[in-house]
Amino acid sequence: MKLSILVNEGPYQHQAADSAMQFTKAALEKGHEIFRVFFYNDGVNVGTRFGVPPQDDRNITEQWTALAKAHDLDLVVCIAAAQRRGILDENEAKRQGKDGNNIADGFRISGLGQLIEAGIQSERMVIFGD
Amino acid sequence: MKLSILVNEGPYQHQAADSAMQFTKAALEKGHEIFRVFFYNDGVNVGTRFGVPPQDDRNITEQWTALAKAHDLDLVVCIAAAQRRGILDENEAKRQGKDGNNIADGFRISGLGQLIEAGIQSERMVIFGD
Amino acid sequence: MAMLHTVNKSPFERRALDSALRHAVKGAGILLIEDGVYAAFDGTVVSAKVKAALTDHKIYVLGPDVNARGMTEKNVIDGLEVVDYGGFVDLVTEYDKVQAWL
Amino acid sequence: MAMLHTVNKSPFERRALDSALRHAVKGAGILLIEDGVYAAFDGTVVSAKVKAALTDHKIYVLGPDVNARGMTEKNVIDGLEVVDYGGFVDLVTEYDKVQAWL
Amino acid sequence: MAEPEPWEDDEPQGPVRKFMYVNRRAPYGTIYALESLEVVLIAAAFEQDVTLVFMDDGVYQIKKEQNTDAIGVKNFSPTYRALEGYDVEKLYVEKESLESRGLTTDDLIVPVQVIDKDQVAELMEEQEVILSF
Amino acid sequence: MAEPEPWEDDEPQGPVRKFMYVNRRAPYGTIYALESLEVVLIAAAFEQDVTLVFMDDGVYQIKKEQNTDAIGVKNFSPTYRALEGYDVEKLYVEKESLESRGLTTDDLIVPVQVIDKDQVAELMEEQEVILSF
Repeated sequence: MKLSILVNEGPYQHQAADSAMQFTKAALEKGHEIFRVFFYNDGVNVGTRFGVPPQDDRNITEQWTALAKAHDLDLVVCIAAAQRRGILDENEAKRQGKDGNNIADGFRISGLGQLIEAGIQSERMVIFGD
Repeated sequence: MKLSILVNEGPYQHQAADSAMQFTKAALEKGHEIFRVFFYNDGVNVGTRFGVPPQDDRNITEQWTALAKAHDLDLVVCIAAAQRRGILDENEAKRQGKDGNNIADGFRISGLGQLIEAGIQSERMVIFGD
Repeated sequence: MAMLHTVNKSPFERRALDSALRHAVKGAGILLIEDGVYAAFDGTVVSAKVKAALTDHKIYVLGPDVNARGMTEKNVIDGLEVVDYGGFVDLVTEYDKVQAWL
Repeated sequence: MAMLHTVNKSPFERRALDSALRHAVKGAGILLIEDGVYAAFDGTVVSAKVKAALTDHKIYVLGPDVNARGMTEKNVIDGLEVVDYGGFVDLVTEYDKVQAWL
Repeated sequence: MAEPEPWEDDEPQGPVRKFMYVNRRAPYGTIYALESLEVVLIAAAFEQDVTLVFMDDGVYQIKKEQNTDAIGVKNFSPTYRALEGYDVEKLYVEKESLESRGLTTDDLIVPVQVIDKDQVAELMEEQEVILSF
Repeated sequence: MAEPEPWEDDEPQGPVRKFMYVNRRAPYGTIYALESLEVVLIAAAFEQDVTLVFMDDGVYQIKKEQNTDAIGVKNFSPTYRALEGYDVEKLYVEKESLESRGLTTDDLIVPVQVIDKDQVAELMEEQEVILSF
């Protein structure tokens, strides 16, 4: 079945991004297709490459990057939510006149239309938040 | 009176950083001393300079930067919480082997001891969170 | 098949479970995840409410979240079904749609 | 003077206000801010609880948060005191210490 | 993005899907109300079948006379009035949620249909995609 | 940082202050339990008078036999056992919170003193700094 995932909270503060990761892995193992993982609200903060969690804990962003590489996942960070919270890719940094960017490998920044498209295209939308 | 403020949530997602800002302004207007504003948990995300909120809304980080300049405030971002969430200054970026930093003007990264010191030194500690 | 309602909040602190139960039609499923799993345990002040809901609903609880919180299947109210993440995925596909009571 | 308890959660969704009231000694103050101000309005299912608490506590509500939520002083339960941010600061200094029921 | 997408032809349910936005949180204390509204506005361009339901603390989102000057946060409640212009016209409010908060439809900034909790439950079951934030 | 700081001499209450950490949230669903514990550990070096109270869902923080393998999150509950080594020995649990969750002290990973809600209230009033996350 074709599934999409929505993540509404940032990494570590809430379990949402962890639960979404475990769910996505299990869905892939069962042979389902993940059409898209959309990061909204504070969920956009999952997409920073600047995080350095303690060595004995998981690195949520790197887990998503690795999963995306292994399964060619489409990880989309909402542009409007990302602007509010300071998640930038090279393009956005240029457009906003910022002197750097922090988007992690495997994530792309795009519009809310991508969430609606996921809703239309997927047979199920599963939401993880606070 | 000597006051300290603790902010436990990031900008925009929760009102905490806004409430803390209004409270701090009012305290300064009344002639109180703000010993320190400490940003913990997702509160560290207030300290990013990469945010670009919509033009008709407030920029919480810039408000703090301006208030810190006007009143010589000590805005401290917890180093451990900042590492988890990807808030870096130049030093931290070097130490962690990251290719950039995103700390905003007027904020400094330091240890949790600064929170305890604020608790010892201040006559009141006021906490804003979720 | 009806809807699957997911609840991820502690029933002692939030009203998400109450809201979910108030809006779940007969035959709808309830899946407890994250801090929502605290509703699944027997001997608490909310156990009776959950047992009563079993009349109209299948109620599931996510095992990994149960174990993380120091509990096992033995603590779970009789009649609730413990699932793993694979089971969570199966429920999502078996029910018609999913509604998250955030 | 006793403690000032701040409550920033909606009484309809969270139990923070209940917890604060259970742990406030006679003479302690309660200050409602952010979504906590919803407890301050008359004519709701929680108004009676708040009125009862006035016997043992001074209860304050932050005006700016009241207005933001489409309410005015007229909606506030009689006996509650509406304060602005300056009043919030005064309460913090007048009471011995502050406890936030996050 | 408003043009029909190629994959819409493959949709078993046809190109138009029933989207419901569930609004259960108060405004300003958290951003969910605002960012949910931002999704609704973008979604309008996709010409889907959109329904909004306000229940629990979500009914406060559409309370009249919000004045945010003194908290320094943008008042976004007038935007609910703009929804009609985007052909978003199915706005439902749960009766029980209104009543337990001492509110009536006179307190609300937009015209809505008031339905009870069982009708909300049925309405949800009719949807294809339910978005909650 | 563990050395006495110059400003401690100016403290009207003397160099040692009464700090209370209020733990009201369940572990893992949110980070507050873990990051509160991290503050307690750092604070130990400051040799203040430290009290921890576990109430509401916070009592679940010290539930025995937490096993987080399948959620992929670090199990930090053993760290509560280390508190004694840092001379953090005043651990209180609220009786009503335990009972309403069907728990007893046998379920807890560390020795605690069980006190009722009125005793919790009195204990709070005795503190100088109350930290909650």
